[in-house]
Amino acid sequence: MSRRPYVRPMPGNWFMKHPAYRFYMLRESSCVFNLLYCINLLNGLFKLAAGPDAWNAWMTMQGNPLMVVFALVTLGLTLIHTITFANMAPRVAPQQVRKAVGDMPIRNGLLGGVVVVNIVIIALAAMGGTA
Amino acid sequence: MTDMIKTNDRTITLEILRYNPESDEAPTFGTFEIPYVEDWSLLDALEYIKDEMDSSLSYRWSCRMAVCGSCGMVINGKPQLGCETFLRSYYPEKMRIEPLANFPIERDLVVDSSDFIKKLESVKPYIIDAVDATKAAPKKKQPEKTSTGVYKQKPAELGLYKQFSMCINCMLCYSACPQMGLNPLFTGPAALALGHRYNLDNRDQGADERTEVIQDKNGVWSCTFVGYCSEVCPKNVDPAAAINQNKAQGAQDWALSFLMPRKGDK
Amino acid sequence: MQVVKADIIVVGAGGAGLRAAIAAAEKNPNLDIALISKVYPMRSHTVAAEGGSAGVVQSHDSLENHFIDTVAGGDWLCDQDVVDYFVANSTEEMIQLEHWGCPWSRKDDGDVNVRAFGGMKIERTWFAADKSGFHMLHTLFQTSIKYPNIKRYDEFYTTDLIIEDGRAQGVTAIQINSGAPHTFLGKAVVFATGGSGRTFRFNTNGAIVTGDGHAMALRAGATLRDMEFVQYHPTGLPGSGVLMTEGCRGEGGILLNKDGYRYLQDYGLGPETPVGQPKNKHMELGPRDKLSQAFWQEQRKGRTIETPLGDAVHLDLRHLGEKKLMERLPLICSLAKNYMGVDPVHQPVPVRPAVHYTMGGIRANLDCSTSIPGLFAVGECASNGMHGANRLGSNSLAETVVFGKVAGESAIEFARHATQSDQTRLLDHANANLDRIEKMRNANGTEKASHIRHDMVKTMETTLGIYRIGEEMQEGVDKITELRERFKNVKVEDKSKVFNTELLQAFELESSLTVAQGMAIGALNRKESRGAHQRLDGFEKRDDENFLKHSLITLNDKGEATLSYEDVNVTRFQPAARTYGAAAEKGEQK
Amino acid sequence: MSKPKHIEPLLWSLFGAGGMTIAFFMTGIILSLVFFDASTLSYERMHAFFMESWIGRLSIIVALVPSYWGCIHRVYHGMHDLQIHAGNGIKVLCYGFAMVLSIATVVVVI
Repeated sequence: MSRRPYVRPMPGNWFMKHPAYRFYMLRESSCVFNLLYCINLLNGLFKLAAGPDAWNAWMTMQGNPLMVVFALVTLGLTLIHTITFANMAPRVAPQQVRKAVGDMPIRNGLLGGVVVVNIVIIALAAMGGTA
Repeated sequence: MTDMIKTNDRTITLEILRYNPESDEAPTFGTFEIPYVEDWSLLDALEYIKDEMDSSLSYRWSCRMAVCGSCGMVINGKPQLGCETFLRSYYPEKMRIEPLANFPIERDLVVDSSDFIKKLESVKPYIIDAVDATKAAPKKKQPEKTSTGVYKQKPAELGLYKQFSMCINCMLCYSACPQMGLNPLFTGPAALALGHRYNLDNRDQGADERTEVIQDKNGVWSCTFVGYCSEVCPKNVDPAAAINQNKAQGAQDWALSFLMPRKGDK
Repeated sequence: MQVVKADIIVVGAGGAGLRAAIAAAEKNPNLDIALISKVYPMRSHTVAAEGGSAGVVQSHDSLENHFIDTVAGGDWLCDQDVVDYFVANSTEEMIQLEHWGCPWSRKDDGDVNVRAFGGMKIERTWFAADKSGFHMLHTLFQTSIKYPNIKRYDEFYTTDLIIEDGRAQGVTAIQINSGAPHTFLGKAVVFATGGSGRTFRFNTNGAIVTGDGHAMALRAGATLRDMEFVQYHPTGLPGSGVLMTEGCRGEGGILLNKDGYRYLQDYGLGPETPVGQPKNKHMELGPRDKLSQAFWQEQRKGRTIETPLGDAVHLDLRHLGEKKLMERLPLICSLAKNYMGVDPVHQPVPVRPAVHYTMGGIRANLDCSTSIPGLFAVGECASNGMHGANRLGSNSLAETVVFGKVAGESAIEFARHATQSDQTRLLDHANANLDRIEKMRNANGTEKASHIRHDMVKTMETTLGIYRIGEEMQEGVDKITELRERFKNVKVEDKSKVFNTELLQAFELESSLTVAQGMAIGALNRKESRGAHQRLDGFEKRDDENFLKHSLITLNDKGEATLSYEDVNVTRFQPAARTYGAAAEKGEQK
Repeated sequence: MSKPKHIEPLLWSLFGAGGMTIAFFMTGIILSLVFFDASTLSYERMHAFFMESWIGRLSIIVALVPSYWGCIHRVYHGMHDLQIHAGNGIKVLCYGFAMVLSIATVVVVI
């Protein structure tokens, strides 16, 4: 048999080889930051349950410059996640729905909802200051 | 071909991954400097090399109009059809041409696509009508026939699956999919999209028979929605959508099988 | 050498080959069918057909209409029994394809839609947007997967037939990926190997359309028929030859010369029809031969448009509007953009005639049998007399399935009665064929095959064009004979086994040269003008008295092509003047 | 429908829900915590909402629980991308961790 098909190995750093893959890994990396941030929030809940001192200490920690940097990085990745999530959502929707509604309305509807909900969250949070 | 070359001395450099299993241990790049002709597609350039410079160069091609799906190759890192890639898009930069990724290289730009064909066949890509459907009672009603004798299919019903019927089996999406490289058992974008095409056809009753392959671990669940498959698709088939619609369907069916356990146990 | 045994062997897995295999598999699920193709089935050139496939379906249409259009379109060189069978069975095949899942374009009520096509009196062309061949081929390929007794041998290049006891009983082939020689033994062989448009330089055909089947059949003693009739499609893109479907004109596209004038009205196709209101068998909906000839005349008068890629006329689709173009002709739009940089929505598309189809082929009967018992031929490689001297658009896709089914069933029927000859003798034959493969691989002459090919395609283009002259055709015959001599001294540089495409190209060139010679000899000796064969040297008229005849090419003992003629089967439709446009209407009123 | 032989559909559903909750809630939460301090997000107000009101407690569970699963699902698949072919042990560890976080969240607000 003269055949000797050559199988190229998948390079360990395949995700660095192409912009599409780099962006994919960036998108996926958001989960690590979001997970850590969620654990931070869970910790905050425990502190909230523990009493005012613990809560205030946790709140002070949130203002720590390192923590702010971490929060902002998480925020950036969350935005990337949010936009890609909205872009992909119509393509996960059942084909019947997708054809009836159209990709852009699904995507924009989702993004619109995201904006409204987040404004409500910030508004609710801010109400303590004005009250 | 040669008589198309205008009298000027502009040239373009092509680096082509070469591999002859009978003499080479591993693939290496070969460099060809060829006349630059503005109208030439990459296929024209490869034909020039084969006819005038190195007759041993191997690659697949036929229709030169982006419909037969033979000439998929990786050009400067991107999976593309050689016939609709033009030298003018790269000139004066050089072009780097490799065989499709995630396939064994048979020789030069020719890859071994037998595994791809097996996967294509595995999704039962044909109409399974009420008579043929053996696994479960059909969920859909067989459409009525028109006076012509064909099954009624309104434009909207045709539109439902049409996009997924456009696949030319060029395998660019397999080259674009990193999960394909990470898990060679993955059924892959084109084959799954083809299965989806039949599932969405109102004449078909075979969705249950395709479930085993489509909902397998190596079926849609091996996909992480990188999405590059749809980006490189020359026919806008959007296999990523086909796959992820099936994940949603699979999740729904999974939940239903708990709520109504008997339904699945025919 | 590996030996594969099957009951029937189908060579070629395009529309016709796949349909034959499916028909055979359905007819007898216990018989083994070996389906051999030099490419994966979905790469076959059926894939490139755009416009559609004919089948009478409207209530105001009739089989008789389709029959008349086809026979008149073929300039009466059609076998009328074959055409009768064809028109009576094509609709059924279109419906069968629909049941197999072919996504035919639909009307709002869910019934299939049909479009107008050149030379057809009433709309009867079933279409799947402008990818009809693509969808038909993929439907057939995917359906074929259903049948376990169809065993495919993809990427096997068939080199020769095995004839024993005067019957076709197998083929020899090279497995392309390993270079390993294979012998396929069966009781019947179906050739569905496609056309030979690649013998010409400027053509709409894929690389694989090299006439392999024609040449193999001829070498094995079969007869080729009507090879001089080569169809020029009037609308190919300059340079590449990429096809702009006749569906463009069926939908209402118009052809303009450099003055923006619809020149077709000057060539017996008028009167001018209003833009956007195409009228069957008028103007742009005339047959392909007439339209290509009109281009040639315009070019001679200096009224074509000069482009960097040669003279052209404009195919104007702008008035159809973006919506209709995207719905009906999406492929055309993307092809024009990619290959010409022209957007049909906003600009007219430069087009010119390009070689498209070989009407002639392996002489076959209504049941697809050939002059060699056990060998059946179907599709573009065959000449069962369907297309006569000029094929109507959308008749060939239908032909692949109508006669594909016939071929498959005929072969099964033949195989049922046939017994295989003594195997050692068959293998002796096979070994002789395999020697030929090794001889070709080791060919160490001085001629470069690619250069012979370049010379061949140029010769064919200049001497056997849309209009032909005796002297030039003689030159063509001489030149092709000379090239065949040169080929004997060819060099195949690549001696390797795996995917040796240089070796395959050498075989293909050998086939093309054989076919080219048949075309040239047939043309030179047909001293009349009929359909796609038009002469300018004193034979401008059709001559039914002397040439209402099929030309036949066979090889003699020395391997030289010899020419003879046979009568045409004319049943009820006697030859008459072939007219289109107003003249045809006048004729009908009479 | 034939019964799936793996629970990937369930995990994927949770992942999808997590993707959704992160998109819908996380930006607002992060921004609030970056810009407001304890004077705005006072212990009393936060405790009253998240620990006492039904709506507050429910919204915490809705926002956080799917997010854990979504993130951990992607971490697990991300290992595959990095060609760390984790066995079943790691898989159990990953999703077990998500389970622990989920239970902790429910426990703390109830």
